[in-house]
Amino acid sequence: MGETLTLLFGQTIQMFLVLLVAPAITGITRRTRARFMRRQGAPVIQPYRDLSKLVRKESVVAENASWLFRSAPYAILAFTWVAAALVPTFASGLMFNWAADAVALVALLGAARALLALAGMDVGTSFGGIGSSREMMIATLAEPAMLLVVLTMALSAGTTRLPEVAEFLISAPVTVRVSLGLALVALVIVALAENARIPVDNPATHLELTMVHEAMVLEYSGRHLAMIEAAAQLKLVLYISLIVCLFLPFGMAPADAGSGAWLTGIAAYLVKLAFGAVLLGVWEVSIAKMRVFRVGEFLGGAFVFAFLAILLAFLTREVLK
Amino acid sequence: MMTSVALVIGIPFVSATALVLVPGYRASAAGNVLAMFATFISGVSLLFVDAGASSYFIVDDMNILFIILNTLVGFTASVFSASYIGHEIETGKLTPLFVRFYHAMFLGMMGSMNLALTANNIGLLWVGLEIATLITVVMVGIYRTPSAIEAAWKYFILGSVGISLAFFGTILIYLAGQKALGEGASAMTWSLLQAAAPQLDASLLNLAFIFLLIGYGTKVGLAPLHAWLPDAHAEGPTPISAVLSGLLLNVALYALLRFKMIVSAHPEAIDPGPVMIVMGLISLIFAAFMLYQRRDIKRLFAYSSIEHMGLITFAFGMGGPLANFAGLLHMAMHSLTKSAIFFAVGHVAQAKDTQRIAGIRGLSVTHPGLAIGLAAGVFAISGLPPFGVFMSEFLILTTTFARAPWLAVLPAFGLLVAFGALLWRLQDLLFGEPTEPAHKVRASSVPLMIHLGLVLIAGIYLPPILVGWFERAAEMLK
Amino acid sequence: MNHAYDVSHLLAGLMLVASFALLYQDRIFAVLNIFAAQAILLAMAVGWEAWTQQRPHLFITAALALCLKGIVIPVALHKMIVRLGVHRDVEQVVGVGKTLLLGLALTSLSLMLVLKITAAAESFTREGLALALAIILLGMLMMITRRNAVTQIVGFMSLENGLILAATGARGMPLVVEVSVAFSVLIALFVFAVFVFRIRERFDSVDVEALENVRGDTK
Amino acid sequence: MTGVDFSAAPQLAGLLAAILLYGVAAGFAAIFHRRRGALATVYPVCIAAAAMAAVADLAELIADTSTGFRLPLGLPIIGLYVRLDALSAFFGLIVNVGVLTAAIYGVGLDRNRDLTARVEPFFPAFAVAMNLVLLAGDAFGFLFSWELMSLTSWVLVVSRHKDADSRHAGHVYLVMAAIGTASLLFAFGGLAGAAGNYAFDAIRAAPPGPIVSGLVLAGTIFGAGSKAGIAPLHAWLPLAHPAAPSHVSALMSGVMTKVAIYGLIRIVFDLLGTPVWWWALPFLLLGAVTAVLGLLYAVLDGDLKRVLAYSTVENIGIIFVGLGLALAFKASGLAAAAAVAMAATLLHCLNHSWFKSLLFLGAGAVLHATGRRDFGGLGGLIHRMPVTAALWLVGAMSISALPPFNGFVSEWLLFQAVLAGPAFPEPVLRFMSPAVGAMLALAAALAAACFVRAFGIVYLGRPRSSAAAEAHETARPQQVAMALLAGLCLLGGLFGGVTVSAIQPLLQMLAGAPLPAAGTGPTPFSLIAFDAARSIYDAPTIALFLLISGTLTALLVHRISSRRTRLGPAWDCGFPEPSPLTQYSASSFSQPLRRVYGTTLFGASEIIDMPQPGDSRPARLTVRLQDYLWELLYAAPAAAVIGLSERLNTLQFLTIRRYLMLVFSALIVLLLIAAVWF
Repeated sequence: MGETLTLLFGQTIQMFLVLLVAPAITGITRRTRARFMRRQGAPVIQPYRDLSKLVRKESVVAENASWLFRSAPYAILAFTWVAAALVPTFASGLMFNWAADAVALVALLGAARALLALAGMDVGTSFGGIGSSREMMIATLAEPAMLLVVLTMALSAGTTRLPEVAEFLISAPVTVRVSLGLALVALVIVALAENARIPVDNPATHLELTMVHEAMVLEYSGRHLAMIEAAAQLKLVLYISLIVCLFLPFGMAPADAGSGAWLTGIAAYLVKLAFGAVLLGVWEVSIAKMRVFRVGEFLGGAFVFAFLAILLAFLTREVLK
Repeated sequence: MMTSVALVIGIPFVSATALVLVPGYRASAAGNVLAMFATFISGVSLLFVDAGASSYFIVDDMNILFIILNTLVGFTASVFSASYIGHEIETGKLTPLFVRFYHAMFLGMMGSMNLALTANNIGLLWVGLEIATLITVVMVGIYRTPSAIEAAWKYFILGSVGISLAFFGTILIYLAGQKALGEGASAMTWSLLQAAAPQLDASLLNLAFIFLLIGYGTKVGLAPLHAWLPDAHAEGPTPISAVLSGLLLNVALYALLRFKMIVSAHPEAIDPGPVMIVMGLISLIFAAFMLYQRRDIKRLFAYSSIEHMGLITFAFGMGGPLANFAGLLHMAMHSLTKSAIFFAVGHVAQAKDTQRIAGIRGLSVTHPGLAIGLAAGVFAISGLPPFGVFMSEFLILTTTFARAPWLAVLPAFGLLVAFGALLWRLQDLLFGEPTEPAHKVRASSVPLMIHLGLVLIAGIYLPPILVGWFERAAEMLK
Repeated sequence: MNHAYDVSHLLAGLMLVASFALLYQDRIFAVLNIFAAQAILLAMAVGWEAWTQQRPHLFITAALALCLKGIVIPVALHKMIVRLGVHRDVEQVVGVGKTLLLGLALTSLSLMLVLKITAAAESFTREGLALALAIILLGMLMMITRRNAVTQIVGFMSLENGLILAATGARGMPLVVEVSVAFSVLIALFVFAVFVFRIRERFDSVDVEALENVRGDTK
Repeated sequence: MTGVDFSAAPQLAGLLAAILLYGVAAGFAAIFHRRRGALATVYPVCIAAAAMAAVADLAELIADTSTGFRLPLGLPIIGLYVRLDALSAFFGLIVNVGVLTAAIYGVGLDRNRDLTARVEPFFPAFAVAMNLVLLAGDAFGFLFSWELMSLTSWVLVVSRHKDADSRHAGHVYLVMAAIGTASLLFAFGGLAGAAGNYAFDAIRAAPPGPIVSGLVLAGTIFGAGSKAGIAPLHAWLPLAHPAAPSHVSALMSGVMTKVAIYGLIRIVFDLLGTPVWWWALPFLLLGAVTAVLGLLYAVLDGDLKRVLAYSTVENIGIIFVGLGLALAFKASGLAAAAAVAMAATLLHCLNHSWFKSLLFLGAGAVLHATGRRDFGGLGGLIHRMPVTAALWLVGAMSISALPPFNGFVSEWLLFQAVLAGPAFPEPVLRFMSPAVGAMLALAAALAAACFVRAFGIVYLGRPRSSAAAEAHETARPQQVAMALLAGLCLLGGLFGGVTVSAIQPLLQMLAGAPLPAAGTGPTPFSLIAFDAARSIYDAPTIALFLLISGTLTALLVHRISSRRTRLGPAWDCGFPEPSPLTQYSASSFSQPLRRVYGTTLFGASEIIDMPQPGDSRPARLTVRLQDYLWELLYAAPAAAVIGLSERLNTLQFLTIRRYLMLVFSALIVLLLIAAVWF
């Protein structure tokens, strides 16, 4: 009984941990970029301030906005949050992460994206439409790639349950695997696209015609915008933790380890997150954004990598086992 | 047996001569209906006499069904004529005198067809078919319009050539039988010939079969001997088109089958199968393509008759119990359905004052009942359920595929091409903005309903007695 | 008995020659005369058969052939041509030379076919049948190589002659047959006449081509 | 056994009674088709019959008492077999639930505007035909009802007979149906053999040899596949389904295609004997291609109902992939994996029938409210028809395979099956399964894009036409019908595990093994493939999480935030355009996708006509797409047939002499043959 309680506790920790740490990660990335641009840059906690400011401000809603426009932000945040809560972060084998597996994870993110795109079209402005259509086009390339990546993982681990995959990667002998390497490349590309990062999109842009994600949320303000922002930050965390837990899983507390191991796990996790955020910042300042219609080729590359990865995984599986 | 056969043949001929003398076309129409009803009854009475063969006549499982079918369709057609031809007088296409002759000739034609069906003497069989042909020639030309006369002339010339070839074939059969059965009538008696088939002269049989195939094939309307058929159907009075398609073609095919039995009973003689398969397929596919270019509604269905005769010939060419069964069933179903379609077409033509498909639109709005009848007929003839043709086509195609998969593709192809055309035309006729004029339909629709009803029932339930005939006949056909 | 066979064979051969003459001839009256001659030959052949086979009823057929085809029909057609003013020379679709060559080919084909018949069969069955078949095929050839309605009718009737020759040649074939033949020929003539006159009512010539201008299924 | 003791088989009895009731309704409507009052009773009767039949099917599915009897009808000697087993019952459930909702929708139809007299007699007849296909126990009965199904639905397709498009659709539809039936005839011919064993039991007793079974497989895939709408035999589907009245479209798309799948399963998994691994290849190839192609068509099309029809094509592709995997696993002796694949297939049949019916009914409501089907004339309907919009959103999310709705359940199972691919002994299959997986993933993403587009253009934004601006919410019965389906979509999504446990016997029968029982998972509702350690999907828990986190955030925000909300004009970067035409249109939405996918597959090209400065005419953008499949496989053969018929038609206009020549030459040819041969 106490067992279950601790597990439940752990699960709760993870849920709120990701939520709390998310703005900081964005902050770190921004800060890094600023520094590399020789700017002072906003402090790391700036995103927290922004969120609280937005929540307090009144929100302006277009007359012809529908109930969907108002309720979408909450749903989007909920979907993203749950997804983030399912990814193994500081410990595997938490109480509820059996509830969904890799496939479900992708689907949850897909649901959030679909709702966001719909919200973008609700008011009936041209920019909303631009954003939604481009977002969905990107998704048609990114989502399959993502799915193939997680399937590759699942394949090499022999299960689609993420904690077990992590477990497998922790325990497995450290051998160079081409398929996993390719998968990593694909996953990174997808992560960039999904989080509206350079070169696919520019989170800091104010040039409407180049916007994708920003264009969709153009009509949002106040608390609704806060939800959207929070969701975006959560998503970033989710992807980084997915990458790190799959490709550098050291320090993660194994399932049977008690709450003592968790502390070290959390510490390791936070370090890894910060590291990832910094890397992202560096990457973003060192490359330029590409035209929207070249994104297709860029993500097509991700799809190809992912496909090669799963193909190799299929053909070499019995060798591994 | 003799008495009912005598009745089946006698009633029409006698009443025909009587009708020539009867003044007034209404009376003659009534007489026609009455006589055909009596014939039908006597035809049915054949069920209760035991089968047998005299030197001139024969009643066996092979022909009893066709006799009954013949008399039945003849009866319904006479009912239809009675109301239809009356309308023709009102519109001035015919004079009362011609109508009187029409009814007389109708009876004569029916009588001669019955003669052909009941004949055991192959000469008699030939005579019966010829009289029927010659009478229909006159009836096709009865409207005396240039196109009608051309049609009749075409029919006449091709028909008489067919006659002569068939007769030469008959002589050859006699010569083939002469040695085994001795000189005289016995060498022309079908049942004896069939019994003695293995002793006959093979090469004479081959020659004979070729001439009979071409001769009677002309009547059946197999391509490329079909040329008379579409025009004769299109230009003659609609009841005659119904009888031509529904009965005369069947009778001719029946004659051909009788000879096929003899030939295929001989071990050395040619196997009629391949020849019939080839001619059948040619007719089927050729007619299917011709359907697309038809502008005249009666010619359309005339070509569909060619198509189905082709399919039936193909089935008998395949042989075997299932295919023969299917062929016989298809003959029966086709004659019922096709005559029903021509009844419907007659209604349409009278309702719209035209036979041109382009002039007929939106029947389903103006004449719903008629539209349903026509649609039912077309779907029935295209082998869609719940009609009887579906069963025969089901059997033909499945058994062909089971025995020769690649051969089965051809008839299926032909049928599908034909269906495409028929459906296309049907939709043109039924749907869209209705065209003017739209008279009320006068002619009786009872015959149509009777036929479609029978076809519908046959599609769901075949009575065992019928199945019994078919099976035994299929057995005789090998 | 042997010369009996020779004579019938001779007559049949002469009929075949007549058929060739029909194919050769291109003037309409000459065609009619040759046809009459062929009919008379047929009558003689049938008569001879009647006598040798001791089947007197065949004389009826002979008489029929003689009167009807030998005299009545040619005369009737002659009158008709005069009255309708059909142009006298027969347009031929295929040249005479080719036609005759085709005729020879058909004759040899019929011989080839009949020679396959077992020698056991009666002697007539072979040669006589060959000749009759040849006459029939030549009649058809004539029908399809001539444009003129009258000559087509003549072709058809010479085909009929071949039939009757075969029928009478077949020993002991019941009378039914001759009667039916005569019957059908009568009907044929009757209907022909009807049509010829109808056609006269409608068209200016008996030329079959004139009939074709009413097309079956014009667009 | 001619007689049957119905007390022993109450399910069959109930089903037959229901069919009889349908029949009565049809006949009644046919007789009194002029009387409005009489016609008004048709749909209620159908509802009763459908409910009855659905209950009977459900009972049979659970009890699995496969009963049947023989009637002295149909083919002579062989007779007509009627048989009800779990498979028929499962698809019967699909059929009758579909009919039920469609009939409820029909109750609300407006008799003054919709031509119902042509529809109402044939709606129940259509239902009868579909039920009979499932009950048929012999080849004749099967094809008989199969054709009847095509025929009745044809009447419904051409019910708007004055519109040339629906006539064309009807023609293409029925001809394609006939072609399909012909190839099924061949298939059954091969199964029955020369002896003519047309009864299914007889066929099972003596399955055909390897070559014949190959032919039969080809015939079946062609015949049933064309009815289901597998590419490239799909072309009739986007013509015919939209042409019919919407509740009939729902039946045709949601239900009739499943009847075709039933035929496929019945023949390939039941009658054709033990499978060989290569049988799976056509299924996998066709399925994968169809899934992607169907959606590309859908995402580029501009007509609401046609988009739905194309998405049906896509889903049929997914089902084909499932069947192929099941077949391959079964042939390779991997029963557990086969069970997963089969479960995915069956569940997808069920789910698709629900959300596709829902979407078509919604489309019908829109069509009725605005009179428009083209995206160009719609928009903003979420304000005028909120209920329809909400329910349609559920359908859209389900069909896009988004949790927690039912579409995702089958999708999830299918991916689990794909992941078992490495176990295949044959390299070909081992290579194909990841490829198929990739195609499926692509299809899933495209589906989301397609339906975001559809929903966004139709219901969101501002109305693009006055008709859309004055739209009215649809009638109550329609709402009830859609709500019913939406509820099913949600429940099916939450309790997929329960559904699976209901079809366990069916899986045992078709795949040779059941799925692991639901009890072995952490919660009784969790859906388990292979075993609990390997993959679980527990929808209720996830839904609970969503609920908690959603409410938590809502509460949190509302506690700390000022709840002030101001309504203002849309901002749009400071340039809010008054005209709704400045919104993103359907074609502009699909432009990026068109650029990425369309250029090669559809030869997509854009022509921009930009007027000179000072010229007042508007600039135009015209998009041209080419349907190569149609041109190649449909237009070209049709043209060939017509051309050939024109050539042959000269034979109608020869002179008598030439006709004689034909006869003569036929005779000579035969004589020559005789002279040479014999």
